Amino acid sequence: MNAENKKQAPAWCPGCGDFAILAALNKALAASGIDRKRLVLVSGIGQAAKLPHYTDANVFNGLHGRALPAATGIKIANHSLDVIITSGDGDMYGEGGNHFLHAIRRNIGVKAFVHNNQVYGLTKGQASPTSDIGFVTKIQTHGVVSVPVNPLALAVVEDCSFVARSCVAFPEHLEKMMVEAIKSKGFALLDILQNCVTFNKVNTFKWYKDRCKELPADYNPRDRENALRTSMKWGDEIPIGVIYRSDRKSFEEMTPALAAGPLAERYGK
Amino acid sequence: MNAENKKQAPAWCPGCGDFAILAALNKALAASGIDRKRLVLVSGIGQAAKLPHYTDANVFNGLHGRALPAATGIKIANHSLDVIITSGDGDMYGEGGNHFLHAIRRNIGVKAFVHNNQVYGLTKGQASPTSDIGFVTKIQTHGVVSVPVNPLALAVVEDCSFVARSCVAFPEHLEKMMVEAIKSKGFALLDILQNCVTFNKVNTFKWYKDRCKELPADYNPRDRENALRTSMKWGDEIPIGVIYRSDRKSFEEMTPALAAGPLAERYGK
Amino acid sequence: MDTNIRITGEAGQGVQTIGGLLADSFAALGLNVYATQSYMSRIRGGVNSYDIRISDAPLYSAREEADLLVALNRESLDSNLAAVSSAGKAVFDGADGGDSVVSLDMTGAAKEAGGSARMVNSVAAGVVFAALGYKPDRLFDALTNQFKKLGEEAIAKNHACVGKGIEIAGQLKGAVKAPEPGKAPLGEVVSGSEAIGLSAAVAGVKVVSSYPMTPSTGVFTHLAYLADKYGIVVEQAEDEIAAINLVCGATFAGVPAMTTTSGGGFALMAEGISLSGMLELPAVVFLSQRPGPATSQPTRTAQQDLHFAAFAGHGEFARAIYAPGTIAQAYDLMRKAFETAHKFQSPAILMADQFITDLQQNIAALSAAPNPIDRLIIENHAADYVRYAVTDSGISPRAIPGGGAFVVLDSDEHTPDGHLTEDLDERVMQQDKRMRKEEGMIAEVLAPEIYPLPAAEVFLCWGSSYGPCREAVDILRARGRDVCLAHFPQVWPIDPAKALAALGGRKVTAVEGNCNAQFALLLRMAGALGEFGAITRYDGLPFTAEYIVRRAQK
Amino acid sequence: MDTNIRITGEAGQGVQTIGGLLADSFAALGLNVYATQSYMSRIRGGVNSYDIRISDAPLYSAREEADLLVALNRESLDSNLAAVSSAGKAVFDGADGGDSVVSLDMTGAAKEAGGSARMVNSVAAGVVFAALGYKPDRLFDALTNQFKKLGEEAIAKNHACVGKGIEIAGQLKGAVKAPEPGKAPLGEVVSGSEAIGLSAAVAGVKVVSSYPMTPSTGVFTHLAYLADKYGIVVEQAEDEIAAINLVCGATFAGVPAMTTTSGGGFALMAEGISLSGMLELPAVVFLSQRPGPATSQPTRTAQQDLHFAAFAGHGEFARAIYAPGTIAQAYDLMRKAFETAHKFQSPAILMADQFITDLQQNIAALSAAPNPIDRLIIENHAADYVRYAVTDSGISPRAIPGGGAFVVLDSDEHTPDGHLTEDLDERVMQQDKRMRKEEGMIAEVLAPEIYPLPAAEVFLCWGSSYGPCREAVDILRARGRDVCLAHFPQVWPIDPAKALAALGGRKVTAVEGNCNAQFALLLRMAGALGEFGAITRYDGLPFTAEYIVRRAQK
Ligand SMILES: Cc1ncc(C[n+]2csc(CCOP(=O)(O)OP(=O)(O)O)c2C)c(N)n1
Ligand SMILES: Cc1ncc(C[n+]2csc(CCOP(=O)(O)OP(=O)(O)O)c2C)c(N)n1
Ligand code: SF4
Ligand code: SF4
Ligand SMILES: [Mg+2]
Ligand SMILES: [Mg+2]
Repeated sequence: MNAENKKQAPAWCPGCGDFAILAALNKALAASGIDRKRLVLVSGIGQAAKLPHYTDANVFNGLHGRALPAATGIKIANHSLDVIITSGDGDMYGEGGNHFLHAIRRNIGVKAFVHNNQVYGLTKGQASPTSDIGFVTKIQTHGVVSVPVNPLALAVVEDCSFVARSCVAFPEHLEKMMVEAIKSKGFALLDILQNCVTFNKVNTFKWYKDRCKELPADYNPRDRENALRTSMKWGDEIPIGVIYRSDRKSFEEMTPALAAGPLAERYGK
Repeated sequence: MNAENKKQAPAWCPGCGDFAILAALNKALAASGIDRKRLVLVSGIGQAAKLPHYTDANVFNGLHGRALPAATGIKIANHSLDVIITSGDGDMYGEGGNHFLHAIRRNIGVKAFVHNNQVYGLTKGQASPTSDIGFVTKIQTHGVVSVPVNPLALAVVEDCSFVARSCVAFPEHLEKMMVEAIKSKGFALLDILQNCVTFNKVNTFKWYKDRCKELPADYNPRDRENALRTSMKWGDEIPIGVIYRSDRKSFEEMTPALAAGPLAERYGK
Repeated sequence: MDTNIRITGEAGQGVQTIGGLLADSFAALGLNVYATQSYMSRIRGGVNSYDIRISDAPLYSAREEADLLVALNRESLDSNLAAVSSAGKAVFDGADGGDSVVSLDMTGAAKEAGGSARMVNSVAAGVVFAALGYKPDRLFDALTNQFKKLGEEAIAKNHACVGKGIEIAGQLKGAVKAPEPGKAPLGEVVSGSEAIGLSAAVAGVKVVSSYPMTPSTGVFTHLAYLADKYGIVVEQAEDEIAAINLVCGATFAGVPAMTTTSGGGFALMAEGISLSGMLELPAVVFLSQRPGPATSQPTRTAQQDLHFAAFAGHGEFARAIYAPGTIAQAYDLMRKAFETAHKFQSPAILMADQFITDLQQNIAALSAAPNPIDRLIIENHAADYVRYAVTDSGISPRAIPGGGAFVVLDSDEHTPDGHLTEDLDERVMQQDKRMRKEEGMIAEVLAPEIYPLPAAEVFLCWGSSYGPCREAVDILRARGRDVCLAHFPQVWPIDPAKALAALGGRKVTAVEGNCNAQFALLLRMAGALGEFGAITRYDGLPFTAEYIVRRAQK
Repeated sequence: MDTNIRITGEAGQGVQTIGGLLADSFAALGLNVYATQSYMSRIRGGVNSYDIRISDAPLYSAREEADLLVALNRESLDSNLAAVSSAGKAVFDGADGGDSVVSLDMTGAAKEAGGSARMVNSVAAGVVFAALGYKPDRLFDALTNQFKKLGEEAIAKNHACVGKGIEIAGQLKGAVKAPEPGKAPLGEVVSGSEAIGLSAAVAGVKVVSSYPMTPSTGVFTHLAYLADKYGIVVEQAEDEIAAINLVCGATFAGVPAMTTTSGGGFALMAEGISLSGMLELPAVVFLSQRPGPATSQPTRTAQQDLHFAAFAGHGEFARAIYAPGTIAQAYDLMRKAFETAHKFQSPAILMADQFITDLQQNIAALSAAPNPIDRLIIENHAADYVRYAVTDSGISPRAIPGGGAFVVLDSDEHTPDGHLTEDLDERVMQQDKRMRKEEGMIAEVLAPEIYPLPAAEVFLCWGSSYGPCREAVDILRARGRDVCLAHFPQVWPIDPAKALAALGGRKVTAVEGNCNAQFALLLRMAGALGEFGAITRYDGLPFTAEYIVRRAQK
């Protein structure tokens, strides 16, 4: 079976960073040796959330903001499946903010790839929780005044198993981060800076490309204090890479009812 | 008019830390010279959330988890009112977690006093988001496995205007923190460690009393990195005091429509 | 012959402990036990009460009057004294209960017997047994059972307290007429919550995710208690939205899953219910009602959420709602909800309320042997499998991920393969397909129960009003009124034919725990009812036979 | 005489720009303009279209056929060609549109005229004007107006493009029959969203809090646009739950406040709606419908959420729901929703849909002068003021915080002073008080409009179906059928008397944009309707007169 879905042509704008994420995902899945039949892509609603339709996988494209609890339920019911979320910044940090806060605590082995374009794409350009201060939209007519959410720092504070950032302007790095996230145990957050050519004229491809800098080779992601400091950086230089790793046990490991094997496969036996 | 509400006798258990919070609040309001008629106490649902009924104030006792948006609406409609939230840890960090995340970003001048007893009191003892790992309940029969929420660290990450912790075992400190919170500009978070004599037999009055230590006099709450480090401390020693201050502008200051005065008072004029 | 014993006191005084102890002991005596609770939304203080009604004949309702009142504090005594029956007795734990009250220092007696103040519970139970003239053997057994974990000494002390209670009962001994033991089938006392939780476990629920909310927490807690035995993952969610979406995810991946909640939490789930309709997932919701709107009376009972449950969620899709009238029926219908959800790949709701979840009765033992429902999942599906094949029944063969082909679900309108579509004809085909499932559900709707036989007048009821209505019908028929009841254990969807068969041409009085007679209105909407009268209750208390009779005779 | 012009292309090609430009120019010509949009849930690609129907007589519906089709790409041409009327013309931007299509290189023409590829919009508008045989003056004006911010050069280039369009139109000139200008009252083109937003601003809304959701975002955006002028705080909420609770808080503190949403977001607000019922706060919700369940068709239209809106939220409480049939009525009813919410201190919903919010017409100017509603707040209340005084009407004098006495609100059941109570009699008093407000609302329910006059057969409709139904009635009556319409601008609560007066004894056919004929069912629930037929539509498109006529003649 082919790794690309033949039926659906992406409904994204030409030039949208989502294409790069799709391409990187296909490569990362291949590199990770993932059996597509045992892969579930989970998403909410938004431009990013359409991704699962454009590749081959089992798909749960649910409600806006609710990818995390759905993915959690899937992973609990069958923890032998690979469960990856591909959804937007509004989806995961706005409508889905409470699940974000609590999924990390739970540390279930779901990998969340967040297409962070700092804007609400599908609903035509309102501010998202990650929009920079001053970002002007038809709703935020005088510009955003709220401090942006910093998902990475929040995740480090919550001792998230795997916390990384990448960017569509660095496709190989992006693929590598995906592979690392998939390899990691427990909950993984990969925040992906993604250009929206239509509604975000500030944080463009070039804007990201100019600012993103890979973490140095000797960076130690297990140093939490440093990770916290690193995750707080934003502006002229934006670090990309694996910012933090923790060796907490995963939900699956800590849940006695799962010890004998996947619930869905043992059912009735 | 008297500062204590005559009609309602608190429905709390004898020995509950909520009594100390009520007493401290009455003192802090007096010390702050607050006009009770211009004070609104906002709460969700829970044991803590009953507090507004036991003193004199305007009261908005709304839905479980929704104190923050209600308080936000009140403050927007009339920013000349003092708006204080008194609610529980489940209310503010569990059901209300998304509002918590975003209220801090918005920095509206609401003061949130969270009765953090690390348990769901009113519903008879399930784990709350702040319950320690290993805490056994009738639902978490093998003990809590999720990493507890650290509201203070999250607030520092989000550059919250005022972040403090106190504890019912230190009533004068508690009162002082309330006064400071009320005096501060923008959003204030005061997390109050509170014993629940009925459902939390681990984090008792003594447990808190033994561990809480006031921050040193030379502690600088404007040092964000240090504040972050301080807010991450939990265990044998738990710091209490004003952990972080930021000088961000408040929502009221940044919103043009509020410049001419409170909306509710200018209505139709 | 029946006797109603009421234990009352403030929260935290042990009202529940005494009540539970007595209920178990009476059941062991071979009495029919019917135990109900009334409590406030607080952990200490206030006035709570626990009624244990016992009889030599089956019981279906609580009684308003108490034949024996045991009050543990002054406020409870005062607020319950008027409810003591004419031949009844009131006992007060203390010195000066006042005229017509038997004042016994039960707390003092507990200490005298070498126990602690808390053991007043055992003293009180002894007093009750003495007053009813029952031998205390079964009470001793129950205590032995209850304290076996704490060891011999605790057992001995509690037994001594019972003895002391019997001793101080004095002139009260045998003063309250009591039914003859040994007439009821022996069986354990079980609550509505326990029956429902057990049924779900037996039916094979594997994932339970809820946010605590009275009065649904009992089922959630019981499932947590059963989790290890049945291999269930019970996960407290951060909120109700997470709970329902987690359940949707778990059913997609292939296991029966459910959530438990009450009105306010259910409101937060409305979008998720709509999702399970669209994705065609068998999400099961246990909805335990309390009065509304908003927080209202958290520990009280009501039947106010029927319209909301029938229409919750945007868009149009099929759902089934069951509403049990007895504990045994609750056990059966919990399973039925799982079966219907899986057969029609649609949300199913078991709708109960505070009254029936807290209700305790001794009934024929409920099977605890695992008996997982058929998930109706197709295995070994071919590579050209599509999730939403258009069929006559509207039911598409359901596969789960991990098999021979991709399983694709989308909350957007989709083509049969589950992928997003903007095609308007596909939309109509899928929407029609989904709606056809409702026709299938209607064909299988549970018929109403008519009791005892068709009559000129019908009390129309659903859910927990069954028992009180049934006793009211018995009373009114004994007085010569030609009345029966029609109880609907399933309230959605509606089969107008079945409803008309039960109600057509008769004088209908809806007996409902709400303001608007919601079920009667649903029947009228379905074209199955014209004019009707109503006996409603919405003060937070459950119906009683007396209440219905009083209102029916107005 | 009317002509329907359809501009079609993929998202991002400027279909909306051309459509808007033409609509404005036609309006300036004194034509009646009725413009509707059809678009997909994507930002680029797909097939979108913009219909501008023009006439010398008032218009009430879109038309299915196009008399002039302008297709900007191949896919759009292909999917719209069959819809060209027999005497109609199709224009394609490109070389080879095929037989029966006029192929014009409009993009090339734009460049030739010195403009950019984007200025194809102005070329296309020129072609349309030429085909219709209208003088281009008003089109020039509209362009001048549109580009005045960009300066003289932009204006000049666009004017040149229009000229080029007229030039290349060639044999197309005057080939499409068009209505005579100057017959319609001059007025600006306004959309449903703009009318609703303006009305709220004029009525004095001071706090607007929403989470974006198609098709409600237009109103939200227009309010943000008006915010500075009217002194409104427009705050994007983190989710819909925050939005409705923020609105509750703001109304408590004393200002009219509202939220805007669609089905899925409304589902998340259900608990908050119940809260506003309990706290007796005038929360106003603008609910713009799209098809369901779940995400379904985000950019399409439906009337599927009526049952849900009527019963959303747990418990029983009063609410009002208005559903406008025209843009002018939308303006009026938005205000009415605020007035009713404040008079009855209850939630009120303005229920529209994608069709009517995106609909654009030139109508008599809507007043933009601030005209704040009376909040009906008592001032200078005494120290013994209580918020929930029990009154005959159920309406208690409402004060806001900051005055002479405390204003206390509790979502638990409360005593008149707003404090939590466990007293069951107080509960009944307050619940009865709240329910009495529904009686008051019923007395004020807006009566249905009968058009043109009572007939043997009635098309029963509500909300946006009004216009298409009205044209269908005109067509059928012209063919001799004795039919009228009954349009209900208010759909909840229901006054059975008013409904019976309109429908009693007639043959009723419900015309509704849903599967179940939801409003007809509500009427039957209320005892105001027996048997009925139904013409339903739920493919995502709005009704048209043709659709209704076709179905009515089956
Ligand atoms: C409950 C609910 N509220 C709102 C919406 C409307 N909505 C759809 S996508 C979206 C935001 C999309 O932003 P983001 O998640 O950042 O994704 P992007 O389109 O930018 O990739 C919103 C608000 C919805 N579908 N459901
Ligand atoms: C939507 C909703 N879900 C659940 C509940 C039930 N509930 C009431 S209070 C509470 C938790 C209380 O815990 P916390 O906020 O920590 O307050 P505490 O009682 O410990 O002071 C819950 C789950 C509710 N009232 N509403
Ligand atoms: S709107 Fe933005 S995010 Fe959406 S497809 Fe276009 S470029 Fe991508
Ligand atoms: S249960 Fe706990 S939190 Fe609630 S009143 Fe009692 S001691 Fe306080
Ligand atoms: Mg985005
Ligand atoms: Mg708590």
